[in-house]
Amino acid sequence: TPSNPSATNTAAPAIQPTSGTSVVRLAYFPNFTHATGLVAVANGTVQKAIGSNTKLDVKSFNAGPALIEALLAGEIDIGYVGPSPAINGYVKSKGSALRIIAGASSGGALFVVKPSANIKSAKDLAGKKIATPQKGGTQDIALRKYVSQNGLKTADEGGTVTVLPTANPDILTLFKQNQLDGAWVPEPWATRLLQEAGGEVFIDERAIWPDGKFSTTLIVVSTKFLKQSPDLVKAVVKAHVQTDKFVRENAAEAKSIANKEIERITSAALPNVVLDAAFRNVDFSYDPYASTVLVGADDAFKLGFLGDTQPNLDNLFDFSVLNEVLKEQGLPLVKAVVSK
Amino acid sequence: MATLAKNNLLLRGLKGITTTSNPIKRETLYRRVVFFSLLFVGWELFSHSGVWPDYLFPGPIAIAQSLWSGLKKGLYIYGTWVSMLRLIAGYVISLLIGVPLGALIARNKYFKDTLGALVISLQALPSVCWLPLAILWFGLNERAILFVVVMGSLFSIVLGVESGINNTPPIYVKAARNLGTTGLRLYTRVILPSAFPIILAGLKQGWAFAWRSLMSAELLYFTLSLGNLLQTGRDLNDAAQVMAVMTVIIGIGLAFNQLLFAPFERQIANRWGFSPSK
Amino acid sequence: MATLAKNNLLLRGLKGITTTSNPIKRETLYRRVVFFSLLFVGWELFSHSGVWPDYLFPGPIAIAQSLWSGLKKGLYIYGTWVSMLRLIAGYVISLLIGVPLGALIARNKYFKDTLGALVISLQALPSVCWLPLAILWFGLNERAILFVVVMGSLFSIVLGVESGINNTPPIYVKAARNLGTTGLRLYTRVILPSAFPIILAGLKQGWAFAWRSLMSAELLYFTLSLGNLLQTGRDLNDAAQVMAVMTVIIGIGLAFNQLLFAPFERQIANRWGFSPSK
Amino acid sequence: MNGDYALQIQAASKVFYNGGKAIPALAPLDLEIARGEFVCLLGTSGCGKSTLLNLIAGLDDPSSGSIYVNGAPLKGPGPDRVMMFQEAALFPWLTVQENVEFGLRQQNVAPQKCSEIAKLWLERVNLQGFEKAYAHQLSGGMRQRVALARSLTIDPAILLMDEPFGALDAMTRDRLHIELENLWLSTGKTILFVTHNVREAVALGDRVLVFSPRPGRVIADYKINLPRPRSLEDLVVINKTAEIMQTLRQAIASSSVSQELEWQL
Amino acid sequence: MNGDYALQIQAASKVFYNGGKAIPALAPLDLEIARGEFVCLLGTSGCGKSTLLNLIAGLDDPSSGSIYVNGAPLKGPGPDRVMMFQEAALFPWLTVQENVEFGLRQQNVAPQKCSEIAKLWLERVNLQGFEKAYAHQLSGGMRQRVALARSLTIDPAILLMDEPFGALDAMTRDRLHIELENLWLSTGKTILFVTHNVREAVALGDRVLVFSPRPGRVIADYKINLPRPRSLEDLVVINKTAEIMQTLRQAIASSSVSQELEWQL
Ligand SMILES: Nc1ncnc2c1ncn2[C@@H]1O[C@H](COP(=O)(O)OP(=O)(O)OP(=O)(O)O)[C@@H](O)[C@H]1O
Ligand SMILES: Nc1ncnc2c1ncn2[C@@H]1O[C@H](COP(=O)(O)OP(=O)(O)OP(=O)(O)O)[C@@H](O)[C@H]1O
Ligand SMILES: [Mg+2]
Ligand SMILES: [Mg+2]
Repeated sequence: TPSNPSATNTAAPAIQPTSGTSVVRLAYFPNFTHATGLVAVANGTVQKAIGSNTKLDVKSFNAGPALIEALLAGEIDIGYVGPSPAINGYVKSKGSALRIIAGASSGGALFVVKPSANIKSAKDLAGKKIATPQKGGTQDIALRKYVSQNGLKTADEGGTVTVLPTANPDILTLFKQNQLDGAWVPEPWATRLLQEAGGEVFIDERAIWPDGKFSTTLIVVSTKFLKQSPDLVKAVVKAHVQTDKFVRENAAEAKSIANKEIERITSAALPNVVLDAAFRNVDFSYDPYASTVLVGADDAFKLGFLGDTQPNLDNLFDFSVLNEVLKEQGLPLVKAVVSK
Repeated sequence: MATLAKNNLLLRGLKGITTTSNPIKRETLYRRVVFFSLLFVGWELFSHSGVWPDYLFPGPIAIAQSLWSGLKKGLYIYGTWVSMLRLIAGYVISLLIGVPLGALIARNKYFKDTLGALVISLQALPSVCWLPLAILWFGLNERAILFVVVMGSLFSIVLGVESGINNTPPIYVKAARNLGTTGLRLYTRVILPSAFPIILAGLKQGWAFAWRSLMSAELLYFTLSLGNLLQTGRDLNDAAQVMAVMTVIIGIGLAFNQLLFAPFERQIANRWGFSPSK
Repeated sequence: MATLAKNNLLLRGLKGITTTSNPIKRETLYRRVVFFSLLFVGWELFSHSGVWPDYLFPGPIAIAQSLWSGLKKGLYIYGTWVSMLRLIAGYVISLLIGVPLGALIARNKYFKDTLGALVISLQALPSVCWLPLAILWFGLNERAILFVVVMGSLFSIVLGVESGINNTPPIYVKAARNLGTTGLRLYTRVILPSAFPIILAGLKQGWAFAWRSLMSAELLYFTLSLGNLLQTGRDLNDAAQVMAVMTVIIGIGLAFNQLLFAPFERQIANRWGFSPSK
Repeated sequence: MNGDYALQIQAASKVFYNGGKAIPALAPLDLEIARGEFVCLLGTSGCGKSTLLNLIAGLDDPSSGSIYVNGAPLKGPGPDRVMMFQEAALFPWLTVQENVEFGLRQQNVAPQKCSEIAKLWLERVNLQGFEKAYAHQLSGGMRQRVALARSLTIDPAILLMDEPFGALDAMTRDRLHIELENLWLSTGKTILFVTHNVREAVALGDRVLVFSPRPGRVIADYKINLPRPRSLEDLVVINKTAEIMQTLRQAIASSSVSQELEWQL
Repeated sequence: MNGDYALQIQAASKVFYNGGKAIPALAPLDLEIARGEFVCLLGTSGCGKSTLLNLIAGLDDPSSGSIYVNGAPLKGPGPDRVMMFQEAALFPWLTVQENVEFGLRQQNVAPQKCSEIAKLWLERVNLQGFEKAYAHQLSGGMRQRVALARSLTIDPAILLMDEPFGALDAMTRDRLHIELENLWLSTGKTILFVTHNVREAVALGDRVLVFSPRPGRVIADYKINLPRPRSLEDLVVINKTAEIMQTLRQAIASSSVSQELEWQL
């Protein structure tokens, strides 16, 4: 009965702290797109990988910017975070503060509409009110790009599609009150809109990316930590890759472990119906889908969300550790992508 | 005869005790019970009326259920405990800094012209402005949370103390200096006591804003606390949980008001002779 | 002789004008300039010292650049304009509700025992508690934002008015009733004017908290406004933008203090004879 | 009740509570004051004079007993009974002029008229030139004079004056005695006048009431039938004064006894 | 400066500003007061008596001129010169007992001792039983007596008393006159005593200063060489009183002129 990944893994060698570093400060969200991280910590995989001499200090955050803020302030070494906060942190520190070293999940964003709004094709969006969770956020950019690709304009640009950035919980309320025609939101909100507010799927975002894969959660590491303690970084990545496998192979169990962790941290678990449905819309992978990260950054910049000058993302990714681990495990390597 | 006199003394003694140690008059209590009962019943009925869906506007019973299930799991008790400790620590720090600072600003024109002008503007800054600085200066720990709480309540206290002192009738200061009071004692023995009725209002404001800031500060990172329970409730769009936390905050507010501020207010009314004239 | 007397009169007249219409004394101005210059220079130097990375703790120059680029794009001017309108509208509504409510609570024991007990607790509720209710009650529009602003500042004003009135020396009320003042006039002609010095402190607090709530309320949905500029700055980890918005808030706070509150404070000091004794 | 009396006080008493301790300020008191009478009240410090005036003004409720004004039971304060407080109680947010106008404004008198009447009274109390001053800019005696002007402007039927000339020098006081007497003679107001100056009481009053030490009771009621105008220096005034002083002395002598009493109540 | 004098005042004046208008309260004033002198100040209402006492107490700065205390230039307030204010100025947050103890506590006298001294003085002003009362629970005269006790407990070398007995009845006043005179005789304090009661001034003072109306100047300086103890009823006292009244009357007569003056300054 292989239940515990730490029991199944192949004798992870304990790492002796090299240069005085005896603590790894890891951060994630109590959110199931971060399930790999949640499970890796809950099962003790990470602790085992870094060895008993090294302390694992885990902090949970509510949102990407706060996590990145803590990382920039030197309070976090490794974090699970979405692509756009990661890019922001990289750009703000002029490429000095962090590196993306692996992926964690993909997918998990849906464009949900009200049946009564009669949105059958892109043209039907004209005159409609569509919500996104945050101006300049991943879904916001996706929506704006989708609108302009289909020959429409947003109200901001003088067009007919009203894009209404507002917080996820408020989107649900407004949806229930029929004040919105649609919303492009991440999980589990998409599922809640479907289940609780009678929405229907207009677009699963996976459908508009090549291979249906696009980066949702990444692992970032502070450059300082990467330089000082590459062994510890490697240990964590190793634990991550192991757990990634476990999550994909034992979906049901991973789901329940992740949900217990979410409950432990936030005091509220997701209802099983929501969890099950939402889980189906997310894919877990150690692959960061680097090219989609860059496309997202490019879109953001074109829409005016990343400053006045095209950011230089040359050193955003550092997959050397990941590939080292993958090689050891005999898994396919990920390709480093160079930004255009 | 002697016994009678003694009895009378005893009776008077008891009367003295009841007036001072039973601070809420029965009348007041009665009024409160009636008021809050009516409020709750009306609210419960309304929540079922269907004007607003009850998952968005739950009634007291739904809120109580949410509260009860949280209590059973120990969430609210532990979360309240954690938050209360932070609140009290932050509030006390604010007091320790705010009272002298307010006194300085009120009595020293250099401070008034410089710091004084800043205070009202700094007070206007939302807690979220202090979060990044808190992490930077203190790291991800309790001190950062306390810092944000202090930033939220400090300026209210400073402003209250300043206004209290500015409104001190100068005759008291004159009388005291004339009786030989100087330096620090002028503050501790005269200016602050004389300004106390107004300062108290500032302290009440500070208390309220310590709460507000605490709720933001606890979002720095997840720990079981009222701030996180509130945020979770909001993140899940769980109106009953949001309102359950609100209830806890309101309950603690009422209790502290009753235990901390109301006795002082009664004392002031007694000493100064303030009383709502008929 | 007549000319001389006339000149004297003129001189005195001018003196009168200068004392009233030139509210900031040169000395004060000088002190402020020195204080803030030192503050800025120290800060700028520190931000380059490398103790904290400059992208987390930018100096005044970086902040000014961010502000300037935002100004050029019109972001700050338009955002400030939108936010100011909301702030003023919300504040005025709070005043219109808060002043009578505070007066009622202070003077009527039924209200005091019931509503009065609620106010300090409601004041402790963070704006985020009001956001869901605002959407529910008003939908996504300006009224929802105003509601949150009002909820943020109302209770400060109520508390200030209540405390002002509670601290009114009863002799003034007696004197007025005795001279035939009754009903509403007792409030408008006696109680409120007499409580005004303390009420003003409550109004200042209310002003500060109207700001704080506005910054939360503007996150209800995205419109170009200071609240959103602040949030965007935070979402993008753009410390310079966060601080630029802080600067705007502080600047507006200083200006309003100078234009709105300081003249009243001077007037009160003149009339009541409050003055920092030497 | 008899409408001929401006005031009828029936067994009115007042007990204050200081913590749990009862402090009887006024013993049950019966008193009838005819319309147009000028009554002076004398008594030791703390004997309840101000308390009585407060009750009559309707600013405080008696602990027992009742009070009738012109035959009707007293219902709260009203501009027919104006009190001039022992402390001046000027409104600090109003100028001297505005303070004096205050009562008239409350009665919706035209602003022009208010200002005229106020000016007139400010002249009578010799404060011209201080119209725009605030209370804190006045001396103690000046404040008292403003308070005097403020209560006289509204021309009440009953005037309750609590040591109105206490802070004034002899000359100013003389002048105001004359003003007050003239006012009373020409308008027939009922005046209750508390003073510590026995000669002043004799010189001004139709009737002088002497109070016992706390709790106050009327222990002597003198009719003063001397011709007017009287001067403080008149021999008859001085003699009457001596007689009343005697009563007061005796009252004080027994005061220690009455102070014991309070602890039993 | 000459250390024999308790107080030397050289060309001290005080001008207040009311908006733009200058109000001269004290004309430049020269005055020398010997150690142990009992000086009474008389003058019309608003002539600057309280202002002068404030300057001497160090609570306000003269607009010009200087003041020396025991030969040394005056530097702010100090417990060697205690002022008893015209308004009682009791601290509302303290009980009567605590108010009276206040000055002693400031001088770090042992609490036990403070309490004893306070009790003693409260008895002397006849307020035993009110130790635990607050100011608002006292009558006007009682407040004044508490203020008196409060300033006397700290045993200052110079006592500045601003109408200390203004709100007291004749009997209480008599008793306190005797107390004050005994205190003065036994301790040799220097006392400046403002009053509107000319007979009181004559009965108590070694010296009586008469002030002109505002701006105040000393227009008469009487030495009172009558034997002590004096009574208010002594014929010599009454005669001296009449003489001084005459001066005051004349001063008032010219007051309208001086009031014109102010507008020119
Ligand atoms: N609010 C109060 N609470 C308690 N006791 C009070 C209150 N007001 C007055 N007293 C007491 O009532 C008594 C009478 O006071 P009142 O002011 O009537 O005296 P009075 O005759 O006017 O004296 P004075 O001549 O000194 O003004 C005093 O002993 C005083 O202590
Ligand atoms: N703070 C002030 N601002 C302006 N004018 C003032 C101030 N204080 C006192 N005055 C003026 O100074 C003059 C003298 O006042 P002061 O109080 O010394 O008089 P006084 O002799 O004590 O009179 P009284 O016998 O009435 O107490 C008055 O005309 C008064 O108006
Ligand atoms: Mg009295
Ligand atoms: Mg005076």
